[in-house]
Amino acid sequence: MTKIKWLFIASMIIMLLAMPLFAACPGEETTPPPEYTLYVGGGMSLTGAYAEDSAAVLAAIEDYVQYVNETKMMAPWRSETFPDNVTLEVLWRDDELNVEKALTIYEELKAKGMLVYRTSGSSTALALMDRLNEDRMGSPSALVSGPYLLSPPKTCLTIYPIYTDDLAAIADWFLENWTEDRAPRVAYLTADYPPGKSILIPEMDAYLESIGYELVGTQLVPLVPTSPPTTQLLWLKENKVDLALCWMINPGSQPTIKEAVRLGMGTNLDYKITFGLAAPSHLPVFVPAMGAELSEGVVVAGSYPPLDDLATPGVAFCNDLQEMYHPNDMVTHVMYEAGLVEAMVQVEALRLAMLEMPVEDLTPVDVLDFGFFKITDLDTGGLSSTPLSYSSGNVEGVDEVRVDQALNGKIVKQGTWPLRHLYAQ
Amino acid sequence: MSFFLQLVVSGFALGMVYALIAIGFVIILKCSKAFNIAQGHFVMIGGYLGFTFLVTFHLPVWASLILAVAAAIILGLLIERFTLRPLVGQPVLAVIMMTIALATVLEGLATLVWGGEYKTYHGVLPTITLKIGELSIPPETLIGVMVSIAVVTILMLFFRYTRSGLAMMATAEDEQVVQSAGIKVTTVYALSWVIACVVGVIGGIILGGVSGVMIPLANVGLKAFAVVLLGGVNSIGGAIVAGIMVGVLENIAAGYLDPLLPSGGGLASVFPFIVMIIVLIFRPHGLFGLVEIERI
Amino acid sequence: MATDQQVRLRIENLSLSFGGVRALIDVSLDIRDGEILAIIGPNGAGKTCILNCINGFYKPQQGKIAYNGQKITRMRPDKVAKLGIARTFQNIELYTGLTTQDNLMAARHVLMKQNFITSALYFGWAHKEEIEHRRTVEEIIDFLEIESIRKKVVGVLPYGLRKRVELGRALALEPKVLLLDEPMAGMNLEEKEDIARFIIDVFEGQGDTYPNTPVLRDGIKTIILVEHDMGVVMDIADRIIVLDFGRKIAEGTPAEIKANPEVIKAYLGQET
Amino acid sequence: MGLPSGTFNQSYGQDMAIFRTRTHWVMLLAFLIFLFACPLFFSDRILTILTIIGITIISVHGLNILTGYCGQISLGHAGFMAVGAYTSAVLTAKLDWSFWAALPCAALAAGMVGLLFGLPSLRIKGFYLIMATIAAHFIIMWVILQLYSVTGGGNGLAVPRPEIGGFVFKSKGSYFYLVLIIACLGTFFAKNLVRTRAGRAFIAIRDNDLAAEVMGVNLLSYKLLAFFIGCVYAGVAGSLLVHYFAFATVDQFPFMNSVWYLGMLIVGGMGSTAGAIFGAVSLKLLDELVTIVGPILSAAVAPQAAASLGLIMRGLVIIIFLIFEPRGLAHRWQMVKAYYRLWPFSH
Repeated sequence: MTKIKWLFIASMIIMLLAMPLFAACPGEETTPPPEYTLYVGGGMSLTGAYAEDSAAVLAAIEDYVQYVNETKMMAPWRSETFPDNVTLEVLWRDDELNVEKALTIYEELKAKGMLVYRTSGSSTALALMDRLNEDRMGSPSALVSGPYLLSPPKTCLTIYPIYTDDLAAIADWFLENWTEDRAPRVAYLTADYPPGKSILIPEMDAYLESIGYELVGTQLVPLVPTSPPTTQLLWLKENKVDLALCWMINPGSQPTIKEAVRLGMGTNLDYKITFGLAAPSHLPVFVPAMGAELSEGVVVAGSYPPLDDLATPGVAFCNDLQEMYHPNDMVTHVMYEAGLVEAMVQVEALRLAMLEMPVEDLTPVDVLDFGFFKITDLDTGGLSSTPLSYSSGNVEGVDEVRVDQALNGKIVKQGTWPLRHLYAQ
Repeated sequence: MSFFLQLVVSGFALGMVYALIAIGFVIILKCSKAFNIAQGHFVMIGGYLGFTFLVTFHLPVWASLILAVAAAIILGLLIERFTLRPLVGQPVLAVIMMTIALATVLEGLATLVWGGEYKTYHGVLPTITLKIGELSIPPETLIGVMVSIAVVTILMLFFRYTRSGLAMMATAEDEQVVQSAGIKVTTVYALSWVIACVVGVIGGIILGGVSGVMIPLANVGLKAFAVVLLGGVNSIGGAIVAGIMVGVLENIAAGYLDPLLPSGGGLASVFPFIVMIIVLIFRPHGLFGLVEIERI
Repeated sequence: MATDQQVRLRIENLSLSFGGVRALIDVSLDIRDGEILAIIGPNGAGKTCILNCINGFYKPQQGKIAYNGQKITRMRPDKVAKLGIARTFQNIELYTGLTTQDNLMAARHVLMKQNFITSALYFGWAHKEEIEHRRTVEEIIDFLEIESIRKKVVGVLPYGLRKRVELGRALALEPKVLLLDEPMAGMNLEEKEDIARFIIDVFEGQGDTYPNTPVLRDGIKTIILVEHDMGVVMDIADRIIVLDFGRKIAEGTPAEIKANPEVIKAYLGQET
Repeated sequence: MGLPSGTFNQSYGQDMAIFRTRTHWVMLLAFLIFLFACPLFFSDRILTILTIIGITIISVHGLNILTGYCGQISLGHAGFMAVGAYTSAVLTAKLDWSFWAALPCAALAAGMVGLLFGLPSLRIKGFYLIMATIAAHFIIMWVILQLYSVTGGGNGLAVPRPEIGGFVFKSKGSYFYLVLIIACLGTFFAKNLVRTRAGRAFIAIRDNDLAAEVMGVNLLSYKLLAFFIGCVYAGVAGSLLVHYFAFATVDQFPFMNSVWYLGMLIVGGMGSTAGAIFGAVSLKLLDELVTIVGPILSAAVAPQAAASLGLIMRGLVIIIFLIFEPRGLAHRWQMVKAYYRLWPFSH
């Protein structure tokens, strides 16, 4: 026993002593002169509520970087090429959705020479927002809910609409299909979690009322419910709600909608109600998991096209990349598409910046000013609802919201609606 | 009125889940004086085991259940032998910290084995929807009630009629007496962990069938502690009664008070904790717990 | 004899029960200045219960305890301690994580004036006060001949020494009344003699050998001793009270007690 | 015990001093100079890590006083940090207070909330108190999210950086100094507190609360005092944290942080000021190690291996310490020091 104890203590001490060296060394390295390496990637949350999303994003970024390195092409449908003497490399760390870790990871990767960055979730984006802004580090993220990133303009770039804009589009869509004389009754049914609550802003209420809705109230469900949210759903029924606006992640939305169907609530069921979800409950994950009967009528805004929609060039590209690099281990999560868009934005920013500045002199500010803010109409092959454009002051890349509905187990695109820019001040 | 009744019924379903978790907790506490913070994690593991056997291996429900219980037994034995046994005689904090550390390791192992993805097995478990007038009773209530009754009955029989069960009850009363009677206390400890693990895993399979499985599912354990406290930490019957009480009250509170609160309420997620504080202030030994007399 | 002395502690008709178990039944007794009072009785007679009631640890259902005429029944233990009543325990109740010296210092708690802010700042007032109290504590350590274990954590000390440290801790409180709960239980003859000597020395006072420690200089003039060992009790007690099943069955000088038939019966456990 | 051979105490003051020889003082001074010189030769990244470690140390000192010394186990420490953090955030962001006025208010507010949830501690112990503090955490978070108009709810709150006479603590180096000074003061106060009257009362309560009460310690007020002081430390740490991020969200204070703080005490050594520091440093460095190893492991095995690494490592370290060295690194350090002092007569 004592031997084990001493061995263990000795190893602890060695580990502690070695750690600063371990940590300090890689940061000092610089890229060798003739061939340049630029980094893409950033923080990932492989642990926590966004784990499955982050894993898919990571896979996409890695595939895309490999594609650009091998072909020097930006995408099959684009003619621009990536400079020959520059190699891309993915740098990432698991921040466990912990903001303190996210901060030290950011500093580490920045020290390694990252010129672009990604944040893994709303909370980490918020925590890093000030740092990113201070360093003028451009940072696209798939999961930025925050209107606060927009005013005053910061350097976090969203690649899909902010949740309040998603829900506004759903409200617009619903109103277009509304046939009754009375004003439709709307309520929020959202996750009891900061991004879930981020949709509960006065601006949202005001917009809904201004276009003719009658606002009923709010119900919260746990982020990952441990029992079906019967209470909340019954409350909707009791208050005769026609449209429920929700922000939920998949593990929250599936049991919720399943319970709603059991209670006879749905577009085609006894009690007519439509569930409109903002992006994280991506329909392409939701519909196959739930099946035709349970998913019927659910509307999602700001989602990505399904992975079997091969007519869309972006989706075909996703499939090709996976076929090429890991055919036996296909990622079927729709966030693969989001990851691909993120990677495209990061790499495009680097490419654009290199047109203005020699690669060896690039700094994050240059990449932001000459890269990210010069991106106009970046064609994502139909992955995002519209081509992406960023500029100083416009960090919400899309200008329209795609709305899809699950009908008979299929995802049917309902069209796109303009952004309403409903942000909390 | 039907709104109220529905709240009660779905609260009942929720309470059954709480009660199942609480029972596992109480058994360990009763027999080995350890507070097991990781009880919620047994539930999560149970959910994943259910997914593995039912979906990945396409096994029938009965076979999955047997295999999951077998896995739970092994897990319980391993945990007791390698983490709790070295701590016999250590202060309360050490044991609690051990179970917390255990919880994080279990979480890590689950991530390693099953990944961070959300796993569902909708429709694999039999679903029976009972409708009485306007009232619709959720299938998980029925399954929960049936399983809980079955588990409690088996435990009662076990404690009353088997040698090991009697030994466990005796250990709860007085360790030294048991030791002098020639019963190995370590066996009793191991057994209590095994039972807690099995109960947790069964709860997890039910819960997984209803809500799907994900790592944060383990947090249900934290809420179940309110039930444990309300029922009295050493009363199995108390855990069941308190489970139902907390479940129903939580639902009613959320149903009627939430709309009155700013920012959407969300009382359901905090309600058990409010119950916890109230119980601790006014009745620390719970409804059915025993009061200990301190002496010097 | 001390019967003409002032009554320090008066217990009147004290009754205490736990659920259905009656631990003390209508016990009355007086403790005067200048006497060592011993309480004896078989196991479970309620000896320790009386001490627990005196220092407020148990709340008796009936009866009254007065200290210097002030009612202290159901008073909080720490307030009782502040009035100057200290005790030792049957099953040593030391602060196991602290050193001998700190155990004694901890007992100076009620006598110290610093608050947590001056403590945290330390330099200046708190430092001065610490040194002042340290002087007293060192004298008690000297007195009890435990210098060698001054900086040892008490948890690891042998039983006899721990008993001694506990006595030291009670002295460090500088009490007016000292309650000793079986101070000699589980000791060998030599250790018992040591403790007996300490008790007598404390009672009598040591004069100017310990100038900084009033409690050692002037002695503690009121001591209650709960003890099993009849020999020791007969030797050092001025007066003895005998309890049996929660009732006081006898009271008197050692000689009277020795001759009391009730006491003999209780001790030999004869059926009446 | 523990003095180099040939050194003797000549007064009680000397005996009570922490640093008793000239060598001790020189070593302390050298260490402090080293710490204050850090920004000169360390990168932003290391400074960030050190700053976060510093904030963690402040917080863990508080928990150490509450749990390590007074024995009142708390799993709500992150919640109490959040109280301080939001007090300071709201005062500076919404009411335009100066950071220097908001910091004491934050400390006080956290202390008061700590008092509130410490109230049941008179009647309940151990596990029950853990439950009360877990409940405290979730109730605090819920209240913060409810007060949307004040705290920004889930959207968080942008917080200005501390400034003094026009100088803004914006650079990594300057904030590092701020945290370092407060951490040093915190350590100084904590060390003094636990070796004097209040500290001894805390330990008395931890080791034997019944005897402590009989020996004159007012249990309720001292338990509450421990809660108050522990939470004041938490409040200061929370305030420093949000001002460092320049943003306050509830996600900065996840429940698991409370668990890790307790873990730090286990690893470092309960009831030892040095232990709190050792624990915070070693677990935070372990975190860094995990982050760096993660991607390597991910490439070699699978992404989820990287994800599980942190949880498993931290859990295992705590388990190993509980089994093999329950007194923590501080005790190990004492033994190493003793060995060194007595060298070459080590037995």
